[in-house]
Amino acid sequence: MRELTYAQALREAITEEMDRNPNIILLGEDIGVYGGVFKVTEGLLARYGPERVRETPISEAGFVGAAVGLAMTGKHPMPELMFADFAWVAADQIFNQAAKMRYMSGGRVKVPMVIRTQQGGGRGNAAQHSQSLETIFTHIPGLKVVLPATPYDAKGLLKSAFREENPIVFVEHKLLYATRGPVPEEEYTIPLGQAEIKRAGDDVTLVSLSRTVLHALEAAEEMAQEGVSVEAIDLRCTVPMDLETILESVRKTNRLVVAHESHRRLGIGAEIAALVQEHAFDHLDAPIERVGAMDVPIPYSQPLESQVLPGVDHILEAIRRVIV
Amino acid sequence: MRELTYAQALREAITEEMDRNPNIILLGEDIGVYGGVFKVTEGLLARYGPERVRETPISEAGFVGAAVGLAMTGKHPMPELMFADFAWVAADQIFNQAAKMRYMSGGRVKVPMVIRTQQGGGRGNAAQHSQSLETIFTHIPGLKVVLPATPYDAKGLLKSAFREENPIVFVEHKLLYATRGPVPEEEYTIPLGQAEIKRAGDDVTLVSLSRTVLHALEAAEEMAQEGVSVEAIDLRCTVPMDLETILESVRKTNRLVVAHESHRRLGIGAEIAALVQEHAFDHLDAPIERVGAMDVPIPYSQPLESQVLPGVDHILEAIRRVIV
Amino acid sequence: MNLDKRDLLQMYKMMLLIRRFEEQCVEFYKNGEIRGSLHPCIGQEATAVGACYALRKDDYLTCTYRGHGQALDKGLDPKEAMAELLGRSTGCSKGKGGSMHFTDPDVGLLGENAIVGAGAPIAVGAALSAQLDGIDRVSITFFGDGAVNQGAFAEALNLAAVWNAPIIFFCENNLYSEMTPIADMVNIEQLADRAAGFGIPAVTVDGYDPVALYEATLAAVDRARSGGGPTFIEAMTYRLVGHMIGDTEPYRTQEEVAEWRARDPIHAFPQRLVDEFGVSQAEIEAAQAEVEAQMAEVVRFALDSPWPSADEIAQDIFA
Amino acid sequence: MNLDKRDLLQMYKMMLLIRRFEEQCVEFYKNGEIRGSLHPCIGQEATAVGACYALRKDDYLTCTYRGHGQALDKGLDPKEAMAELLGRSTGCSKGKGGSMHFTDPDVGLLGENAIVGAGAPIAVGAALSAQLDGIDRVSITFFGDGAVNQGAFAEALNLAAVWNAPIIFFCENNLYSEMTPIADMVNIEQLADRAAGFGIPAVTVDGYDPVALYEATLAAVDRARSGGGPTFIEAMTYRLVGHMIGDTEPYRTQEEVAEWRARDPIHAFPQRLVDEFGVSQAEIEAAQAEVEAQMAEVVRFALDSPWPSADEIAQDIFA
Ligand SMILES: Cc1ncc(C[n+]2csc(CCOP(=O)(O)OP(=O)(O)O)c2C)c(N)n1
Ligand SMILES: Cc1ncc(C[n+]2csc(CCOP(=O)(O)OP(=O)(O)O)c2C)c(N)n1
Ligand SMILES: [Mg+2]
Ligand SMILES: [Mg+2]
Repeated sequence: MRELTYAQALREAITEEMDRNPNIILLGEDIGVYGGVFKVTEGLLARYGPERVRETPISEAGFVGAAVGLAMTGKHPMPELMFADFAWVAADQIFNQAAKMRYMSGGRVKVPMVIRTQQGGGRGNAAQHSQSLETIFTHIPGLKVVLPATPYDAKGLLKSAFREENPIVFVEHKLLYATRGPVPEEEYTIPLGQAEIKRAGDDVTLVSLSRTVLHALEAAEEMAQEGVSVEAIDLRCTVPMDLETILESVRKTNRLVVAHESHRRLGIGAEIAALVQEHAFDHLDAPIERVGAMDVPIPYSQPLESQVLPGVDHILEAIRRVIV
Repeated sequence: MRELTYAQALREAITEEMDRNPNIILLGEDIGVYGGVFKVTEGLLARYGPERVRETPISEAGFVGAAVGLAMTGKHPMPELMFADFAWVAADQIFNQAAKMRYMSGGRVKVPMVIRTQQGGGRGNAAQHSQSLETIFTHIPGLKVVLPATPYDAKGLLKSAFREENPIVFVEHKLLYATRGPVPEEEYTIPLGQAEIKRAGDDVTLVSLSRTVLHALEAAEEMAQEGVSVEAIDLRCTVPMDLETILESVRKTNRLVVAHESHRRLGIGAEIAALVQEHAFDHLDAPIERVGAMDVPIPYSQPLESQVLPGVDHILEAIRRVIV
Repeated sequence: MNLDKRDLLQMYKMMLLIRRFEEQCVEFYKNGEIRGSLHPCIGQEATAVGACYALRKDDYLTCTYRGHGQALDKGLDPKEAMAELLGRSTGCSKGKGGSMHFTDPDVGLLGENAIVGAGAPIAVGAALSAQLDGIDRVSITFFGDGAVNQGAFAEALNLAAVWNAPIIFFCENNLYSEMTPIADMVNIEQLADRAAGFGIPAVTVDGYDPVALYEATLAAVDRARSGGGPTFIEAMTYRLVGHMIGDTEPYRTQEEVAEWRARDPIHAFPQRLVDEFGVSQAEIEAAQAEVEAQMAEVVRFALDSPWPSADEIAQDIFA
Repeated sequence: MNLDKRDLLQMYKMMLLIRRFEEQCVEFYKNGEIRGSLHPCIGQEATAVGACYALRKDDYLTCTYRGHGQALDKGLDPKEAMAELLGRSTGCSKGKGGSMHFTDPDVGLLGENAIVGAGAPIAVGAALSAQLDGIDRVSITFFGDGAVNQGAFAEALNLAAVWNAPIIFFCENNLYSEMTPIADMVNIEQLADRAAGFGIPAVTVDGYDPVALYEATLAAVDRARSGGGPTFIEAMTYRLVGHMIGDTEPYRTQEEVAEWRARDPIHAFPQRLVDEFGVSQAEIEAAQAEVEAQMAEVVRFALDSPWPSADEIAQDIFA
């Protein structure tokens, strides 16, 4: 099969959906002439013109708010937050407006929009450009939250996000853009809310998402050398969350590790651990282990950052703890 | 002992600390002449003058940011967010600035400030004025987070908050201001990060915080009638969190219910459940139960709101589930 | 002036309906039928009516927790509005929104908003939507004096200017943001002065003169419809009641309130219609009677309406 | 003009140090010693030096990810700055902050900031702090053209105006916000025009003239020190390199860059010192040699510095 980068796969999804739905409008900083600082929207200005690929001032609250207004009046905007960290300056429009508008109106309005952003560390971008914020997006009701790990998933999930008439937060990872993977030429979509077993196994269930899936697969491979069979599940969405796939796996393996790059404290691992012990209490042979970033702001210096963020080693340690 | 309302207790704490520390400066909307919409700062303008009790424009990002600047230059500001929901418009200054500044500077600066706010539902204030946001404050490292349930705790914890040289989010509850309770005349403080067993018991551990503690105590009382002895722990702070007190109780009762008004999904109950199953796995005789607000924006209409928010009945149901 | 007698009477009737609606709300609030906080627009009816009379039904509108008047004038059914306030399932938002979140896309009402300043960027988006559709539809956003100091509001001004969006920023300057005089919270004479720095023309109008308000709004609407971009209108007005029910009003004097009350358009305007526009006293009284009858029906409808059922809780979150 | 020959030479030396420091950073970035994103201020040294020369060491400063120049000029030790960039424990922030978060309270540097606009309210708070202390200390905040459209920035302007805070809002208008021309992102001629609507006096200055920058800043500083409140200064400047390393610069022409490069103050200013102020070529060369020697030491210090140890991770979060 053809291989694309994660960035190319995203661009293909956007292009196909923009062709399909003239109401889709992109808004964001430097997304036009420059094609976005991660080049995801490269070429789209030329293809769709400045009305549909709209450069904005550095006004995230303003243009996310404008996207809410566009969405309520028949458009399907895709505002881009260049870094997820900037969600904080647009937070009122994301959490008080986009997420709640439909509910507050008793279903009178729809708010179809895709907030695209990217998050994560590993590049030395330091505390204000390295956060992983899916806990925030997930805790506040009203948003669907998608975090693809592979080019294939990125394309299929983004296309589905555009077919929704809901506010979606679509969270990429800055270190995934250059990764490559198979993406078929034919059209496909991936439903939101379906986890995927990226590697089947019997001894331990390992749930992860976004870039951490790559670490998880590496860890699974390494454990296989040691004779431990890890089932690696990619969560893909935190809202809606596919608890069933996790439970089914845990009922088989009786052991669970959850790994994510967001902070450990109240990371998505906390919710998964709480749910799994609730629904599969009698199936657990060991405490559920969580692997997440340490609970400090992300430091700049390489030796510090690499310890703060969860890597393959941290996951291996957790797996070893659950299988003793 | 003398009885005070929660609002009075807070006011006394502020007054005593302002008398003690001339660097304390209050900033907020309508906190002066009017004394705050919940009247917590009543009389303080007359007592301390407009330089220390500073009315602000409706610019939460601006004045929380100014508070960060004040804090970094030797003052000890107390910016007030009239409703916790407005944290979203000040979110960058809270989460990217106040929380991270000390760490990013390698400890070169201190950011001593107390962000006072109030949260919660139950009054029909609807989705944008009823949120409970401690998950957000707790997940992002760098803030200490305090949520007192009683007048006594409110005073003692607020005084401790002012003795810290760190950014603290001090979260009150709108339906607690009028509640009364004993508050001694003598000075006292309560250390941050110590949970309190508000009612001792043997059969079930029930952890809650803020206004939900009142529901928890009611539920404990009701269960006592049925012969079930509930140990009700008031968490009081989510950062630092007193896990030890919870674990000790669970090792005794072997059953745990966590109840809070924030949404159930990724509410503080998720973190507590994850930690307790990790640290007391073999002591648990039943799945940990979580009680939280339903995962929808808080609706206005009374019959809806009262079902969405956790009440005594919801807690009773959870207790009954863990003791079967 | 392109308002004839019929228009003026219609405007008066609307003002009166809003006043009576709000008075009814106060009553319902005091006896506990309405929950939360209530922010009546009593004293500010002229801005709602003067401005909205210059709009078409298909124009877009965002406003605030003090927006009952604008919502009604834009076409929200007062029965559905009152039912919403009573938390009933027949409410415009099925009881989920309440006083601060009236929404009715059928009349272009994209929501009141309980976050100061937040409605402005949303209205800019709606204006952009109309612009993209190539329709001469406009968008208007109402906000108080205090909102001009909220960051998102400034961002909205700039976006509208840069996009040449067909929008009217309508500031109801009632001198106070909650309990704080706006004069102490800005360093400019008029709030309209804020707009020039964003490249937006601005005007200050007497907020107690429905005709002047109509004319100023119409000029802005005409400009927006014809591609001339945004306008900022500042209407000097006054709320004759507290910020919310329960406000003890220590921040203003009885005299100040009395001065404005003496000019209360709810009395001054019908008098002017009689004095200057040849409206008869009988016509005024007929209008009043009509409003009373309508209000009786509104109250009955709301009180008779069913409560939402528990299974509605999980509905309306996702489409 | 109250700058003598010694001052001017000092300013030149500082400009050169900044240029060389930034060039060294580019080198270190390209060979992977510096991580993250790097936003050199190459071409904008005159604003840093012209403005900061008007400040006292005890004045407060916030700036941005492009703030190396201002930080150094304010007094941050270049050795500690470079060690920070290399992530070493001897860095001004022990390696925790990196390029975008230089902080040194000992010289009043309250932080660069990686969030556009966020430094402005913080600087207002510092100014208020000085005002409350009754000291004639001032605060200055540097920001780019793009920052004027960020809500928090507008809020900061208004707060400063209302509080009459001793602060200088210093806008480095380098024509682009990342890759977007600011001219397309506002509807006003000069960004200085934004200030009047907040009640703040403003001036636009040639950002390639260190002397004019110094004089404009000094006037603003004098006003602030004497209780005259805030000033907005817009300096028209240009970055002679990309927004960050890796910027392919499709948004501007070679000609435009060449035009500004021809005026590069790093060459024009020493020439002017010789032509107009009686500085000798030998003095210029001595300054250059001094900077080279200093830079060699800076680089050696940084490269020789130890890495932070893992147990430092948990430190510095709470006091
Ligand atoms: C972001 C935000 N901050 C604070 C509040 C609390 N609040 C509600 S109304 C109000 C005053 C608004 O004043 P103004 O804009 O003049 O409108 P008015 O009430 O006078 O119509 C405030 C501070 C809020 N709702 N949102
Ligand atoms: C709130 C926020 N939005 C977006 C960014 C991404 N970003 C970093 S620099 C920049 C451009 C800033 O332009 P300007 O203010 O002119 O400063 P310059 O880089 O030209 O010095 C942008 C958009 C950011 N850091 N913060
Ligand atoms: Mg007002
Ligand atoms: Mg710039």
